[in-house]
Amino acid sequence: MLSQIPLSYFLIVSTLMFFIGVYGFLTRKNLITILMSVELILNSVNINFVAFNRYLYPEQLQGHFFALFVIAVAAAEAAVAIAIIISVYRKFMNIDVERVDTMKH
Amino acid sequence: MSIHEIMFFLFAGMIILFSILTVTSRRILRAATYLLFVLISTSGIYFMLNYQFLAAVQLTLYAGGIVVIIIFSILLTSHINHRFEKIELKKSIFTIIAVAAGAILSISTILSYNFNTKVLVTENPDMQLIGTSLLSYGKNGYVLPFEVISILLLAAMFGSIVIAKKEKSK
Amino acid sequence: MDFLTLFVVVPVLTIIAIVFTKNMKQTRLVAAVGMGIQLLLAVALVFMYLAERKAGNTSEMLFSHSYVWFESLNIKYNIGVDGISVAMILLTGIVVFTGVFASWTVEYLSREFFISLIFLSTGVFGFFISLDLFTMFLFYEVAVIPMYLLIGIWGTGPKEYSAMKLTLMLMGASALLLVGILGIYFNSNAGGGELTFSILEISKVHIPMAAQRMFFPMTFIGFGVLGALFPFHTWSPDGHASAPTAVSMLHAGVLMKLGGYGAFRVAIFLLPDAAKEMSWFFLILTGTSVVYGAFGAIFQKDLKYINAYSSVSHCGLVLFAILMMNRAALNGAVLQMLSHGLMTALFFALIGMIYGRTHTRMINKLGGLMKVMPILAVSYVIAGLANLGLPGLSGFVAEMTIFFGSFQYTDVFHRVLTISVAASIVITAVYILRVVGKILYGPIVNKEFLKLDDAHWYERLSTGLLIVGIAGIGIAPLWLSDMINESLSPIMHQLLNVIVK
Amino acid sequence: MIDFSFTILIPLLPLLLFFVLGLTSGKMKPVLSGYIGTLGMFATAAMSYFVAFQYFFNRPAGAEAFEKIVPFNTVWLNLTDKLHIDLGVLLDPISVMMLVVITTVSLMVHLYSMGYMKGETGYSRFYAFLSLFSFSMLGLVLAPNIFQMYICWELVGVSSYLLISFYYEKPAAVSAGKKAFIVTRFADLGFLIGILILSYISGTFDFVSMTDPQGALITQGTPLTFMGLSALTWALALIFVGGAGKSAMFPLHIWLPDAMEGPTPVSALIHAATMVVAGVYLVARLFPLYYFGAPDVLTIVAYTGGFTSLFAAIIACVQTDIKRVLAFSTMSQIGYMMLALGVSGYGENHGLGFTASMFHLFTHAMFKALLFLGAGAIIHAVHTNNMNEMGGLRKYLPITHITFLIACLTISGIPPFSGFFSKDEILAAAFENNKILFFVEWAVAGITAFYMFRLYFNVFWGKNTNYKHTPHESPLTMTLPLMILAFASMVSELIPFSKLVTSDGLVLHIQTEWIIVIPSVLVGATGIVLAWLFYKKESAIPDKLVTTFATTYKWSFNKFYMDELYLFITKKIIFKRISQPIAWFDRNVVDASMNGIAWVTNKMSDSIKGLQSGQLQKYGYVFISGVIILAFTFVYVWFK
Amino acid sequence: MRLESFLLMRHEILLTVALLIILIAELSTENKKKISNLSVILFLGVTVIGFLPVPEGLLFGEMYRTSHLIVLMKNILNIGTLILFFQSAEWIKQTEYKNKVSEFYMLILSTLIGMNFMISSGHFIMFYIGLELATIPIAALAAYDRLKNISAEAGIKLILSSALSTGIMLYGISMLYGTVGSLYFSDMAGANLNTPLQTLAFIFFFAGMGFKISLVPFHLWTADVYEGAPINVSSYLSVISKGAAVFTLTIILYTVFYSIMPMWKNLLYVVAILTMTVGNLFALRQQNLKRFLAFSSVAQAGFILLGIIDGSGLGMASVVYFVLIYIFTNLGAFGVVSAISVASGKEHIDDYNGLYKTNPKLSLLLMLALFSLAGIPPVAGFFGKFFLFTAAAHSGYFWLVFIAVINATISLYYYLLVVKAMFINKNENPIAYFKSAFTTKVGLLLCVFGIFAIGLLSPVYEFIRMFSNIL
Repeated sequence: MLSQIPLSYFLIVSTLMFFIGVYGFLTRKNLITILMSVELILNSVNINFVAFNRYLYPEQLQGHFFALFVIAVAAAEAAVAIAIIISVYRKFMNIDVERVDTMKH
Repeated sequence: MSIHEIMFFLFAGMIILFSILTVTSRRILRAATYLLFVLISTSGIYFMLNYQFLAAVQLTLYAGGIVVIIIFSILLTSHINHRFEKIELKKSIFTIIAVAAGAILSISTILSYNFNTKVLVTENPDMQLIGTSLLSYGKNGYVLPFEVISILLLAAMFGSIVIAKKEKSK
Repeated sequence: MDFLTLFVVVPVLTIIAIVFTKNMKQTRLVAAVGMGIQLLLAVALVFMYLAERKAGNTSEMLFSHSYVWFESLNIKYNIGVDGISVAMILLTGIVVFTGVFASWTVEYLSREFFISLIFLSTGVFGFFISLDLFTMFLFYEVAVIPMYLLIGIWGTGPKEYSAMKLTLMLMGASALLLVGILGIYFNSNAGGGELTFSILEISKVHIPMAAQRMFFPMTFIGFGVLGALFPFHTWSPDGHASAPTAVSMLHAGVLMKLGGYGAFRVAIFLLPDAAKEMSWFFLILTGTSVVYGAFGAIFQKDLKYINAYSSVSHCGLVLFAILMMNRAALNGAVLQMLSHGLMTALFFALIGMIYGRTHTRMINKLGGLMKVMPILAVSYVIAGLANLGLPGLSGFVAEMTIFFGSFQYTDVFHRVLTISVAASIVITAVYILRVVGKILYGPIVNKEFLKLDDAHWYERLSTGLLIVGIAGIGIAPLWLSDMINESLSPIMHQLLNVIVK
Repeated sequence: MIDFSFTILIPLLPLLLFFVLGLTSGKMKPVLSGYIGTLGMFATAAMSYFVAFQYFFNRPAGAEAFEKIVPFNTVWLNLTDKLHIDLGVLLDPISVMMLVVITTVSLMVHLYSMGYMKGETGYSRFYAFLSLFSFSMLGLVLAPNIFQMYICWELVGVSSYLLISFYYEKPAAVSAGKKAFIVTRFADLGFLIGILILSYISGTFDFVSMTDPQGALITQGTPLTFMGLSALTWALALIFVGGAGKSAMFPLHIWLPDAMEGPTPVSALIHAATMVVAGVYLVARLFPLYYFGAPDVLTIVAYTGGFTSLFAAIIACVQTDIKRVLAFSTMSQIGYMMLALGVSGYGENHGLGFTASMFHLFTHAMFKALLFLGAGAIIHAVHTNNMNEMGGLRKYLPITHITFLIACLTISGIPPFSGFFSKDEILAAAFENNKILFFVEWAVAGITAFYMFRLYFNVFWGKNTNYKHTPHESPLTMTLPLMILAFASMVSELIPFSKLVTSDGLVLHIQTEWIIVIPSVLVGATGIVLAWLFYKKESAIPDKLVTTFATTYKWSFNKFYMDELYLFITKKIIFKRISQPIAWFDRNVVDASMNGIAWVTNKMSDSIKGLQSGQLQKYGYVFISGVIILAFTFVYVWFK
Repeated sequence: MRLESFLLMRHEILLTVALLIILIAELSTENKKKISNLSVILFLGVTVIGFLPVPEGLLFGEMYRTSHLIVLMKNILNIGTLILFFQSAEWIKQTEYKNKVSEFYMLILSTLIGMNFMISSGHFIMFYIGLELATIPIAALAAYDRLKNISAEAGIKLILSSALSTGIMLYGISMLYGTVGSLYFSDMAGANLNTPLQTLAFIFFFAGMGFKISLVPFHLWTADVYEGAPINVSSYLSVISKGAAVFTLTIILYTVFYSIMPMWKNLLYVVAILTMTVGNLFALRQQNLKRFLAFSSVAQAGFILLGIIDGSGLGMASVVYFVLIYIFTNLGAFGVVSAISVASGKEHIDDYNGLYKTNPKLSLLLMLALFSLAGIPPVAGFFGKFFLFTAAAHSGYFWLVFIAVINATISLYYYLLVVKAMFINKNENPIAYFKSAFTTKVGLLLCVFGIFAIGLLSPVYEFIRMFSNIL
């Protein structure tokens, strides 16, 4: 049964995933891989919403729908981000995040 | 160990494993592939929690859509065989410290909280329910966000166009 | 329109008129006319005030009006004057008017110069007529900020540095002040009424002691910085040294008085208990100011620095007297503000005129000016004598009133302080005579000086008016002193209550 | 008794003159301002004489003591609830006597200056200042309260300053004026503090009520003490400091010799006859208070006077500048007056010292003004102050010579000139009270005669020096005052001082004490004879003496290095050790700490600039760390 | 649900209609100038209609709520955007942007719609979507300038930072959902939120908002993005976007998190000090005016927190009032910088040396705006700041006020540096005189009007205060 798996397991998994995503965001050099890390973060959040919805408040579908909208927004965000990444690529001739630092201090 | 448990640990393990691989793999296309696996495993979790619709959306939109455009963009901007340089040790250690601290803090706080788990209703929500909720304008109806997100998508489209648009003849 | 508001309206109208002037001659004419009207208004106010008092009007503030401004916060445009503000307004009127003439020959961006100058004076006038802490604070800041431009654009020497230092230190002080004002405001309902910024209403409330202890130092130091309180006085020498003539005049003559007036009207009047309790500490500070400033002045080589330190000393005396908190000392403090205002303005005006001719303010490069420009030199001597407290000139009246007031305390602490402060008059004599001896007397050190001319008509007008003011107070102080004395009753009432408690 | 309220005009007329002359200075013909000033002074003098006559000799029948009359009084400034400063006029014997002295000498000086100052630049300025001085001095003596006295005290100080620095292009004159002002101002600080204390304990400034022997202040005293002495003692001692400063008592005397840099008529008026005796006048004015309230202070007064008179007399013996000799002589004579007050008692015949002091003040004013004006005439003729460059002038300047001789005899205490009588009374008073002081003064009388005749012989006798221009006698405007003053010196003993000016207003009976008279005349004569021996002709004795007493001579010649001491205190201590460090401290500590705040801010800004590295991931790192730290803080701290 | 009830959300509907009209126009005409004019006029209409009175109410089952205060906030944002449109009319005509005119307007309008929804949201989904709608198009706008490298850099920095912050925020929201069980604001306001997990969740949520408002330590993107983005976009970001986020944060704190006010007051206390200080310290050293204004806007955000921290109607009023003033002020400053940048391409402080000689009016306006930012009377900024401080003092945070005023003094220092450059510094080759276009002038004059009028005319504040009470 599902009840044999405590809710906290899901939360631990999602939290780990979240922080792995954060780790990726902070260490990956390639802008696209950073974007991928962001997707990890969003996914982990979605797991939270879904798990909470299922375990705690199954009468309504708030978490479920939130996850749904997060996915949609993530798609839009990814689209724009990729457009910008490509634009960066065109100007800097690479997409290494450490080299995109002409403005500082 | 029930089938649920096996499934859970399988998916959870895959998620963690492939997440780590996603953020550490030195080949970008592989990273994208690992991300795909993560997303698929996540949808597995959704299936397990009996939210088939969401799982399907996850598969199609996320795994199918987003990953595909990511891969496209990779192809546009990177050499497939390109291997990343290793991350500086210092950077990675500092990041790991911060991230681990965050994770420990979060998990310990979560575990300290007493969720009063209700009796699980495990059946898949009715497709019809999802549909009506999405178009309902009462309490627990989501027609407004549904509409607004269309504007968001429209705006995202303009945004992408603006960035990509070339000047007219000079 | 009530009478007092004219003091804000006239400068604003003058500014607007100046905007439409075409050249320097028109500009200065408009400025002179506007400020002349302002001076006449001030004189008229004095007479109206005295007439009203004579007619038996005994209310605390005369000509007062109150217009609701920000209703929900109980902020009012609340104006009114008592003898003290009337005196300060008259002082401001004189100094600003003479300031315009002292800057008669400003050619570089003259429109902007006069606009800034008059804008500054708007703030000062507004400050003196305000009876509401909010508007008071507002006008205070209005008066401070044009200083930056005036010094920065038309100044000399390290003007940017000085202007910045001056502005920042004064603004930093207003940080304390603002907190103090807000603190008073949020404790003004201690008597059960509603929160208010109105000075008169707050004065009837007994603000809790804990709050007084916290906010008295804030308001006092906040205003004190403008009054050159040691050790926050260092903006003053640099600022004065770099400022153009009229600005030095206004700043030392009037703006520094805002500090004294504010410390009196806000810090002491509204927070009397804490004032009593903490006065010892600030008395030491201000006493130090007086002696320290005087000693500091001895060693200076730049005329303006000498005067700036002298101002530190004299303004320190104002704050010192305010902290003594008895009728005579407070009276003396106000007199000293007037006296110092006039004589410092005169000093700076003269320094400006001398500088304009000789292009130096260094005392070792000047000498024998008495021969070349007797009118200026004589005026300088008069200013100097007023500064060192010669009877018959204003400084004496003020200083004596302060000393006698301060000496009313029977304990050794206050007496020793009073005597050490009184000793500063000797030091003052030393530096004044040193300067007079070096720059005015003696042989002419530079042949070029022989070509220089004496005061022009506009310079004579401005110095003459100031000298008349100085001598006027010095010779016939009674009406002024009585006018002030009468207005001290409310605050004495406050302070007496403290002793009873 | 007539209405005296017109007396207010006596000081006001010179004030008016001051404004008129001051404002028209440079526009009016100089000669005209001389005439106006002199005429004005004449009017003032006439009024004074009239007042004196009316006051002293037109008394209501049967009046015993001279009354203190306050014909005019008005509030000038309210200080505290009790204290208010009044301006007014107080007529009593000493103030009326002073009126006469001041106006007489002032008139003489005005007249004299018309010749002496002729052609000087700033002629009208000179008269303006003289008027200012006359106003202040008259206001001082007429003051009905101590505060008005203080006001005028300061004003005479500044007039003195202005007149000493009259030749403002001469650095020596400028620094002399400065010195005079600052030294006296320092003393005035004592005066001021004294007034503060006195007014606090008495609750009034008023002389009449303060000095009333039956008044509360004297009969009850004050319970306040400080450092073992009563507050009244402190107050009076401090007030005496003020008086000592003005009257050039040791050690506050150093300004007076330098003050001779001023024009000679000024020296005559201010630094010989009138202003310098203000200190004496002050003590005399408060005499009952001193006598009953603080006898200790009176002793100090006596010793200060005695010492100063000896000290100054010794110095005067070796000075070569004729004006300086006279200046030290003035100090010495004022010392006499102070001493007389110090040894005086109060009431009946005990008040001999008081009367003697006032009498000497009067006679001294006449003969010292005469001496100075005579010196002025000499200087006018030979264009030098140095008596070594003079000699044999009796042929060229007959009138000056005669009058000068009269003055010298007067000061030397040779009968029948007035100096003899006044000095004699002083010696008598000292003899009664204090034998040591008597002997000192007796010796000083001899020294006085010596140095005066040293001067006289050096200038008018001795060998003929070759003058560039033949010296010639001064014009009438100058010699007339000389003659008048000489006459006054000769006959002023005829004024019955013991009847008019006494400590309690009652008549004083004087007997001639031959035991004092004869030695004093003898010692004076000895001094003259010695001077005659030494200086009438070229003589080797003085040089021998100089070599014998080389050290004493040197110290004496250098005025016992008092100037150097002051210079050390002012330059080395105040300027270098106090003022300079304060100026340094202000710039480098106080100001620097304010600038330091700015510097620290800038440094901080600089040191955290690495935060804004431009690296997206570092931004993210900060973001995450920030969230985690905040979360940690609030989760763990907030819930503990 | 009746049709009239749509009137309640007329702001959003009108904006959407305007957006669609522009889209149609874009498709039907090539004349960019017409599109530009059309957009401005349309938006003018929208702004005016926005002021018509409407009742308060809830829509879509509490998904959307509106009140007079919210309408007021939206109107304030509209006014700001209108001024911005006036100011950008000249800029958008430049050749390099010629073919993207309609996109500029459409993107701005869509973000405005997002902000309106964000402010009006009654549910975290609406809030989230509004937030994203208010962010993503701006990232595109930041990367709008195809010719400049820094523009793309700004775009990528904005979108990735925002993605991270949104992710963190969503994590927080998810935890709140898990503990409360509903994402409706009204439900959450009624729940107990005082547990460690909820505190954690709240701080995660707050970080996301802090990102939008540029609070330290979530502000690091600000300067780079402002510098890199086209100037009018920076202007929009610093004023409208920040204003909307402030409004939203205030509303959410005052309603949803009302029960844990003591906690967030402490949080704001810390963050406010950090924000003011760090913002100022960075602003001190800036040479590029856009970057300079960026840090200044960070510091200003810190001041705004002083109003929020009060937690009562007074605080709300002071925040709304300040934002209103801030919009006029900062738009004034940005407007001048923009006009000069368009005319001469110069954005460096040293380039402004001697500007008063050649362009006195612009210099004066910039000076006024800077003084208003510094809080110098009689311009409006003084009143805004004073009321913020009053609000903080109302809650007894006197030392916070003290620190804030000290910071205001530091800020005065660097504002004066610019004033000094324009008025005092000498320059051989100052920026040449140029005539501004009519629209720019209108945009700037509106700012001048606002800078003077809003402070001195107390009814403005009283009006805001009246509505702030009924929160």
